[in-house]
Amino acid sequence: MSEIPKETLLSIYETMVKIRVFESRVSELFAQGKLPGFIHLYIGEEAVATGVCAHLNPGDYITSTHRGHGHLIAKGGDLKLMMAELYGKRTGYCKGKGGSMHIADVDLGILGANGIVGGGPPIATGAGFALKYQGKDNVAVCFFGDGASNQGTTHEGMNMAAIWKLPVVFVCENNFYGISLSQERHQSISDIADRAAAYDMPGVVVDGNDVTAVYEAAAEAIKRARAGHGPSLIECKTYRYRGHFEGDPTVYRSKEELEAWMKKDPIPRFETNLKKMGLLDDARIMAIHKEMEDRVDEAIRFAEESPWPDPSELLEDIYTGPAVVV
Amino acid sequence: MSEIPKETLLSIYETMVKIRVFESRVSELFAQGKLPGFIHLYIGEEAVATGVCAHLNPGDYITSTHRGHGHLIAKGGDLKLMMAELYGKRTGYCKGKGGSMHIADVDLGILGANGIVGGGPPIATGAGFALKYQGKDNVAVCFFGDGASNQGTTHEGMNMAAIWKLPVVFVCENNFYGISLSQERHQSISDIADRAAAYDMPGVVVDGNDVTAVYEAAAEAIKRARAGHGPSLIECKTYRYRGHFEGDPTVYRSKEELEAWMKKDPIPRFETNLKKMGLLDDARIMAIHKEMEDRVDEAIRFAEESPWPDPSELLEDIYTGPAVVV
Amino acid sequence: MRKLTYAGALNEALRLEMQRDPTIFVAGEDVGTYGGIFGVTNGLLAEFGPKRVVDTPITESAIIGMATGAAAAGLRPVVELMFIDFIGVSLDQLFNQAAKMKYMFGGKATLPLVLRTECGAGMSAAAQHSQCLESWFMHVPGLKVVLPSTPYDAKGLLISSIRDNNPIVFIEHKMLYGTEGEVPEGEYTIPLGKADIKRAGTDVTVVATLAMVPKALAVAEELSKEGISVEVIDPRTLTPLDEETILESVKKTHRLVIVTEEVGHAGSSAEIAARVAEKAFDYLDAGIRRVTAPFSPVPFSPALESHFIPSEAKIMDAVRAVLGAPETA
Amino acid sequence: MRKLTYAGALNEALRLEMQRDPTIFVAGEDVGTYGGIFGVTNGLLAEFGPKRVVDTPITESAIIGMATGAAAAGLRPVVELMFIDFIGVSLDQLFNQAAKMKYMFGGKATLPLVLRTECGAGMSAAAQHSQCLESWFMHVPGLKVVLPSTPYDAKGLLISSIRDNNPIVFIEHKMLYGTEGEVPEGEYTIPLGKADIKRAGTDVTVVATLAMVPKALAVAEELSKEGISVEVIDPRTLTPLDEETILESVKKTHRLVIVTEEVGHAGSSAEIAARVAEKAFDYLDAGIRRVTAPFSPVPFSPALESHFIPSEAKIMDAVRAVLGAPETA
Ligand SMILES: Cc1ncc(C[n+]2csc(CCOP(=O)(O)OP(=O)(O)O)c2C)c(N)n1
Ligand SMILES: Cc1ncc(C[n+]2csc(CCOP(=O)(O)OP(=O)(O)O)c2C)c(N)n1
Ligand SMILES: [Mg+2]
Ligand SMILES: [Mg+2]
Repeated sequence: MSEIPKETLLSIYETMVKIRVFESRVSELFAQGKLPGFIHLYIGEEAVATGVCAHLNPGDYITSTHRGHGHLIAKGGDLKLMMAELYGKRTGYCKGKGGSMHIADVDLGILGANGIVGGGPPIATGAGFALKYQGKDNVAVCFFGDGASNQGTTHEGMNMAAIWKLPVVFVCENNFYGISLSQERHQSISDIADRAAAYDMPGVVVDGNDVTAVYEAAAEAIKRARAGHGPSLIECKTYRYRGHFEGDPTVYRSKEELEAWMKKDPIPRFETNLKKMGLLDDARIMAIHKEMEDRVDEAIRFAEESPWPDPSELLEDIYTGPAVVV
Repeated sequence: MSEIPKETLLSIYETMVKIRVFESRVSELFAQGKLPGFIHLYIGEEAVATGVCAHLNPGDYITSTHRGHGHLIAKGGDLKLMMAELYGKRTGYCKGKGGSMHIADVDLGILGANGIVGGGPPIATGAGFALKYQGKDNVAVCFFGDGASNQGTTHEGMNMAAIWKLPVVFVCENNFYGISLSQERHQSISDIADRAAAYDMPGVVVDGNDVTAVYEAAAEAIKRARAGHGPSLIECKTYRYRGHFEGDPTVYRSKEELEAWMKKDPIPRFETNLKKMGLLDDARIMAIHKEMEDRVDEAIRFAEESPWPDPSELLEDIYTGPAVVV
Repeated sequence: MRKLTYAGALNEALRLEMQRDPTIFVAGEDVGTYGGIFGVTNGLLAEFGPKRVVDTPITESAIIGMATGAAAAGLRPVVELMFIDFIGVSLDQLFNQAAKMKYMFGGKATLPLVLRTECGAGMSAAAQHSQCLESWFMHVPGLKVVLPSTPYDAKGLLISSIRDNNPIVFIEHKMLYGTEGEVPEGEYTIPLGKADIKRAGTDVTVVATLAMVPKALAVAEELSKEGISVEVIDPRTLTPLDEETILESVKKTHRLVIVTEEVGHAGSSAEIAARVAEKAFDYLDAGIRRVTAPFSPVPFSPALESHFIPSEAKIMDAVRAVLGAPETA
Repeated sequence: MRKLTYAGALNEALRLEMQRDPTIFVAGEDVGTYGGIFGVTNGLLAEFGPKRVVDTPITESAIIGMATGAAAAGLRPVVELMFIDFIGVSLDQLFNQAAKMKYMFGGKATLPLVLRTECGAGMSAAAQHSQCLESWFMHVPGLKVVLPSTPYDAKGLLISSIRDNNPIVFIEHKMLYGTEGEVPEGEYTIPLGKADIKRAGTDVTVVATLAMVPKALAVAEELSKEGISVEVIDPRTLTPLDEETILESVKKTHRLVIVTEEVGHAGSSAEIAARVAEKAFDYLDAGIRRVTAPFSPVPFSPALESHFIPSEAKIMDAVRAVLGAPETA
């Protein structure tokens, strides 16, 4: 941690707070009935996206999941465009056509949240293929869950990335549940990182609530990928505080389990460290929180004031080039 | 090997010869234009099916592959019904509707050859599920290739069998090629058995051209499955002498490679051992070969004399119960 | 009579059948502890235990393939595909394995397997959680395709499907789960392959499925005030398709409108139109109209989704059009 | 003019396009060393090297998903699905990812991706290697569906498909690979969405695709001897579907027969029939006939397969039937 530049540490902290504030407000907005559709929140898992994406630049790609807001924000996504999309407004990232599960910003290298569990690994592999083909030293990062680790597409993507030594970093966010099914009920191993051996790639387990640990593991894997040495698998053990989606009664887990994890909250933990290092004090913390609240307020205002998409837009954006009318 | 009963050893030998003779004749018949469709031959790999199926009874299930004749014969399939099916005759196993890639005998526990690479693992898992549900001590054996080991369905089937401790034995026939792609080009590991660790199941590598080694590894895995301790993975390293299918020019491999493997032919190897043990002599060997030739001759005669399916049968056997006319 | 929701009726069908036959088991993602994302399997785990109510990993190929193997080996699986949209990761096990096994094996396999799934737009669930894909399954010989529109039909058709000895795709509609209707207690079956005339009429035939049935009925009610008599037919199964009932109706009304929520291009509506255009052509007095979703992925925003889903106004216009009236939209 | 086989024409299209644009690459099972199971990619590895001609593992989801990611990141993948029947293990990456990405992302993605595949019966390849599944892809907004019936069309349509900026399913027919026809040297394109009138006629319109086109032409030739003038139209693309050309023809001939090798139920033939039954109803003098495979998995035995595939005799009968003649079969 001592080797991480101070600005990076601060920016990591800010990003985690940004995600937390954004998501907390989204949760409220959903409860108020302002946001349509399904919303899957990342609260509690912020260290993963933040620690990984701190290494990325716009030429690098990520593929995300149904639980994508954190990845998008960490990769530089615009809060206003995100919030407007959650509202279903025409000013949103996807003009209201995608919603929470499909937010993307291809210019920023964000190849989309994804509504299909295991949808991302083959696509990230393809982005990595293109980067290698183009002779770039960029990487593609694939976020996926413990549940997704069983999906056949994940296996296929890792195998392909491994044989061609593609610059792909597979980041498994093991939050111990796929909806209601706990990890011990959906797979017979406890460390998903062990599956890296099936592809002869490095696999490491990281405390996903320790952002510097994530940052360091990602540094290694990304360096390796940029150098042309192929993919890696990083398993980050973490936990989601909210239900699978907003509205989930979470009958499948105990209050005690949740509380135990909340004690390991990645944000206060990192805060404490930064304070010890003299990089943060209470005033600065308050200021950062305030700033993020303001930015999210602004995003909400932007979204609420934005127009709905016009029905005439329904049939736009399906094809590149002339519309295909049927 | 010393612990294997003599009758079993002899029956294993006979089965290997039976497969070899059957397949060699099929190859000739194909070259003569007598057999329609695709034919994938098992010649060179006989020790795998034979060593495994020697442990099975009709209450046990197998799922097979496109390269299925060996599995079917080893599991007790009827040569006449098989040959008639290869000819496309109505007396065949599938009334001429299935052909080489779909021969099945559900009563014998043969859930079919399969035209889809990776088609079998989920089905074998289901058969294992049923056996456990029904409280039986039978097992389901899933044969699949090195190429199929990369397919997502294989990963999913193994994961599911592992978590529920189903009585399934996964037998990977690593013949080092999936059509033209060599193993080192389709996966970055050399021992597929290593992938068992991804499901916390035992995984062993066996010389697939040594039928007693296969027999012994299968004994262990099947015992474990019957006892309710869950699935295993056995990787058998072997080689196919013929092209991927009959007619394949095999531009992707060298004559030297083939010749080196032919020196390790499972049948003469086993023959030598049985001779040393005094269980076989040249006269008996000749007699067994003669018997198998006769049986295959008889099967060919049966097939050739059998009638073609009648066009009226085209629309039968699609549904159980009343036909669904559309 | 007692009323139940569509979800409740399905739940009751599952319970009754599982009580009757111990070889029936239910499996799928979150069907146990959670009781099903839409609550259809609620309470089954408590009543039947984890052997028969099985939470699976998120591996749809393994789920359907497992059901196929289990059915071939003597059980009667009722497995859930959480959203029909997920079929893309698992279609092979259904269409190349389960559906064709009997035929490929020369008749010597029986696959009593129900794949319950759920379709449709209306929840702003966006492009990967809102599709109607029934026509894909229709196109597969060996499968039956069932799609109930009422709680009564849901229960009777599910019981019939579970008792059928073929692989069946049983398609529910997410916006119907909460709808209520009269449902008899105890078991009853509805033959697969028998359409239901939801409302008799003489001037126009409207064939509708799933969530379009209540809309078609509302339009029929509205038009009856103008003296227009609309016959509304719900095929209830697409394979087998009860073409007789549809043809009889068209022979009487001479006019046909087909209403489905799916994208029209190569949809089930096309098949129904094609059948009538071949077999009742001489009785038709007007071209056949289809009212379907436009050729677009399902949009997220309610502002767009409401225009994606066929509306009563569009159905009304189509009915007027086949009656020769000028359209409004 | 110089003659080429259908496979040779496709091969030439790939070569010319790869020479022109270095962002084009070819990937798939056995496309490199082997040159493609049906020889279509023969010689490409030698000419363009392993970077651009990529043999893949047997993981179709990864193949299509890789192409999707690579296309989104700026390349132009042309990937091969060895048999269309294998789509079941990989459909999600095509229909939920590639096809919908642009729309879901609000227009901000371009996916120039060609999925070449091969379909059809006639080789006794049985139920899992002989299907025609074009209607599944038609039903997916965001995809274009191309299916050439001649060497000339194969080359021109493949070049157009590679240059198109959308995900395209390019469906070849295995029994056409060896057929010969005139093919110009050098590059030329054929617009996607333009049907071709393969033979002009005035009495009946026959719409046919893929391997049914030569059969329809043979029937047209035969009937011309009796003074019956058959117009044969090959749509060449099903999405976009050139309904104008078909409607114009029907307005002239007043009679329509549709011939496809796929199973009829919910097939592409249904869509074409439905369009005409809606939009040219007043011009039709007879019910619309479809000639398709029966509702069955594809059987293995040549003795059955030959009855599964629509025959010239059946086409002939259907044409006579719409002309009002009694049928023979
Ligand atoms: C193919 C597919 N199957 C099932 C679902 C439904 N679903 C959405 S998220 C989810 C759980 C995913 O678990 P995990 O990968 O661990 O991610 P987490 O939600 O825990 O972040 C499921 C089952 C889906 N969207 N796609
Ligand atoms: C899903 C699918 N993809 C591709 C094929 C074409 N194919 C048939 S066999 C085969 C090679 C299989 O290799 P492997 O699993 O090693 O078995 P082997 O042929 O070596 O016995 C391929 C690619 C197929 N039948 N199914
Ligand atoms: Mg999880
Ligand atoms: Mg192999």
